[in-house]
Amino acid sequence: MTEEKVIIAGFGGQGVMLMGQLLAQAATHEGMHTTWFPSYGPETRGGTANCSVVFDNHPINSPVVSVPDSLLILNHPSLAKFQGKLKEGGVLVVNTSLVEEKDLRDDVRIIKVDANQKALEIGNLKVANMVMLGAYVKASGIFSRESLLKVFKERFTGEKQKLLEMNTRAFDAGMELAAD
Amino acid sequence: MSRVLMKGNEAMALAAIKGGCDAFFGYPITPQNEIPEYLSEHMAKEDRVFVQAESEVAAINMVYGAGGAGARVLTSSSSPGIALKQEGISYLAGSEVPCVIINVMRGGPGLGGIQPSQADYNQITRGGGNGDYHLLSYAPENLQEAVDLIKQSFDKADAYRNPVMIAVDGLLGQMMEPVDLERTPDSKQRERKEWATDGDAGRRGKANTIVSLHLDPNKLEEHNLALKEKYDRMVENEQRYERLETEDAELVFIAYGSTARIARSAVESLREEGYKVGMIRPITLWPFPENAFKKLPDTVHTLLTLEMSLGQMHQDVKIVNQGRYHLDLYARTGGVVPEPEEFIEKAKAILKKEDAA
Amino acid sequence: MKRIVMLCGHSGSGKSEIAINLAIDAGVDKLVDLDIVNPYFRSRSVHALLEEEGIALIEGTPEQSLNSDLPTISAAARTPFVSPSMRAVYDLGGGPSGARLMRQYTDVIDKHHVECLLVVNTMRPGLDTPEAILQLISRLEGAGGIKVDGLINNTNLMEETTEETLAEGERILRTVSDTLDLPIRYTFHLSKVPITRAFAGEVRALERYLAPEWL
Amino acid sequence: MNSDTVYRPKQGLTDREFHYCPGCTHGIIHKLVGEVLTEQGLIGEAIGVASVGCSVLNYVYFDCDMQQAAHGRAPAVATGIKRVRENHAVFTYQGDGDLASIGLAEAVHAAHRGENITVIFVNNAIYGMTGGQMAPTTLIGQKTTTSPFGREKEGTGEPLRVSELLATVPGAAYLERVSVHDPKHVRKAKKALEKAFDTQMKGKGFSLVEFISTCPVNWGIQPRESLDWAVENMIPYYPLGVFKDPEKEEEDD
Repeated sequence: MTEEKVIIAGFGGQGVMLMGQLLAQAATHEGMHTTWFPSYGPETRGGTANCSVVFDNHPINSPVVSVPDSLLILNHPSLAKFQGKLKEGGVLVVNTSLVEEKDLRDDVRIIKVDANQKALEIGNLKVANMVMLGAYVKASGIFSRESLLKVFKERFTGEKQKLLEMNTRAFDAGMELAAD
Repeated sequence: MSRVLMKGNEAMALAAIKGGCDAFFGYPITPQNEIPEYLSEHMAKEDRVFVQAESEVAAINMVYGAGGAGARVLTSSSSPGIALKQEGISYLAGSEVPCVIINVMRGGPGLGGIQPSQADYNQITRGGGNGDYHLLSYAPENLQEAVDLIKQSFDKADAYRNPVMIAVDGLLGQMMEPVDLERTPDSKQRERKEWATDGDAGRRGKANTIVSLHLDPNKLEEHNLALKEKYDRMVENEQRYERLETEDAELVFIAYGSTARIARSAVESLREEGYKVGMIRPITLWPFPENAFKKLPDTVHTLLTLEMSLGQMHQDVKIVNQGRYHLDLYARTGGVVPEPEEFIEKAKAILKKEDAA
Repeated sequence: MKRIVMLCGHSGSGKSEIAINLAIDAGVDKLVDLDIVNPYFRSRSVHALLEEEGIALIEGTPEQSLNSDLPTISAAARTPFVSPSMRAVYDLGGGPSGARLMRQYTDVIDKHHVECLLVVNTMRPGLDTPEAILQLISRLEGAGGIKVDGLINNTNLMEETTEETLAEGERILRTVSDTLDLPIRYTFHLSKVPITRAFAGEVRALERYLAPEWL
Repeated sequence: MNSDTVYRPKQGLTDREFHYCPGCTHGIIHKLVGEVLTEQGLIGEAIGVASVGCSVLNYVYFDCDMQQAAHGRAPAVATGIKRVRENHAVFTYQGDGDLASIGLAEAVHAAHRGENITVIFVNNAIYGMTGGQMAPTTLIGQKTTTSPFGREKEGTGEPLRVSELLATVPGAAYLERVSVHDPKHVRKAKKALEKAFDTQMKGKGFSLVEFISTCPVNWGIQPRESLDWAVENMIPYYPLGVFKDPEKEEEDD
């Protein structure tokens, strides 16, 4: 594969950083080179948060992403901030629960995911990020479902083990939405 | 364990444990907090020492105490915190107590900002404390290199009885990347340090003292000359660098750390477009790798320094260059991380001007 | 010259040079360096020379802390005061803080055998009037619990000194001398400066032992 | 101590002659520390930390491993040493300029962490080394080279009582203020040192012995008078006694 550069953005508390880390970890399992770089400003819960993730079969130079190949947008302010950077024909996964569709670009491949709604149906708003992640994994075709599930198992251990099932369901729901 | 995905600060902390670090003393400051956080848990699990000091000043003096008592010691901080530590660093160097210091650089001067920067170059390479002294200082470009260098740095510190500084910027500290922690051997347990004030005076029948005070100027000069002889040996033996695509280069980038990663991207893109561009990447900031500048091909006409500080390293390039090549500088500072496109544009402008001339 | 001469003065008055000159000329037993104020140009740096002259140097700071700014004084500094046959020159540190440690010895100073001389260079800033010098004497006496018994004219501008410089200093010192009824005991001049007229007290050519050539 | 013993050669100290001024009590305190470490069988494995002040050179006097610290940092250096050499007696030896001024943070925090070290704190109410400037411990009305009109409360505060201050710090286990102005008090001071090192070796936490000391040179008085001056002026403001005792605390619990 050639280099894949991703920016994931939303507000603090949506699990944006975790999404990036899960992808990077999955890439490591698949033997790829990968970097994850957070914006580590004073943002906390409620503020905006974003991270850059890069995957490649070759060593990666800059972990800083200026022109992403794919963009995962979890809220409207993030759309305004990052949409313009997405390369022409790139993949834009948007959380339509929190993003106004009329503002979307028309020269990119758009994957609309009603992530919050789907998460509520599954039982917890917090897994909206996993719905988004599933949609991206399906749309990009870079990772196998198995790699991600392996990462989930590594992440959700101990007290968090009870979260494994719900997160997996949300992830699968996202994959399904992107397949439509 | 093969490759694992780790955050820079955590990977460096774990590498220190594997390098045989007995004790850590530190004080929180962004963007290096994951180092003490990680160590507070893992040093305890390894039955080693972790202390959160009341200040950077106290932390470095704890390092001085524990290092003096013969332990392998680590501290970490970021630029303004490193500035505070200079008092103790000067004492460590002056009394030849080994230790490892990780500096995850951020923008300055003063409180500056918390974004990545390389503006500590002078503070690292010119000392920052009082007196004639140097720190062996490594500037890794990626996390694997950081892990490898940190493991080795404890041996280097002991071998030279000198503090070693690992200089990275906030970007390397905060980013995640897979690393192979077993690639370099873990440090083995060491022999007792004969010079240490480890409280074995009774058994030895002779007490050790660790001091940096020499009131007779002739004695102090003698001490300084002995230190210089040590620094000369470092210059002779410890220069490390990478030369990338310099064989037929017309323009050579000089860049280290994160900036070198970004410059590497620019070199690759420029090469694809047919531009003859290469790079010299200092891995040791001190000693500055003068050897990298020897025997450059005749095709070279310009050296372009790229750094996240306003020409601090460029001064060393000037010294090494001795008027041989055209010199140029492209610098960002204050926490702004340059993008490869900026380097590419600058390189093209230089090469175009050369063609026209 | 009495059995013990103590030299006090303002900083940079030339006390230490004069102390060495007086000690060597008179062949005293001890030169006591009590200058704990200024770590530069102290008589202890001519240790070897004094030894050749048969003068023992008593200094506060032990060898290991030479050039430190430790304000320590040796217990031996008391000895000359209480040894009836011992002759000594005491070199005090500059100003009131230099004189202060004489408080240590108020119980053993016998005025019959001890004289305290004030070294003055009126070319030093702030000491160019009789009033300023009178004030200095009062401060030194207050701090040290000592009484100044006489004056030494050491007025000079280093290399630029002329006979007139010295005469100017004497004019000022004469007023001080008259006011307090203190004799001018010595006038020191650099050997390079030829003396053609009369000056107060004993006139002596100063050998410079402490200052290096280039200063 | 046998009542016939009038003098005992120094123990736990090297043969180097002290450089201290007549009337200064550093020599007595050095001797006591050396004696206690020797009698408790600790001297061979003790590690001392010299500080900055008139006692800056004490690393040549104590006959054990010694490390010289930057001004005020001795408790931090001692922390580093103790953490990697847990079973050794570790002590600092600091004056009031060093401990009560520039190094107050290090002292308070070493106590605060309950650092298992012993601090020998010598309080003579003045900066000796640099030439008699005002210290945080200088008494009201006391003239120094930086309080030429006598220390005034207004603008410079009132003298800092270190033992009392540290008594408010939970981690401090044993605190006592002593004086060495006569043989009776010297014996008492020695007992305090014994207790302090005992506290450390039993792992009970931070111990500090504050010594009321003298500075005839910078106080501008005779050595003998200086002891009287300390008794008359310092002790009323700095009362002698135990401010914290681990055994008492245990009883109270």
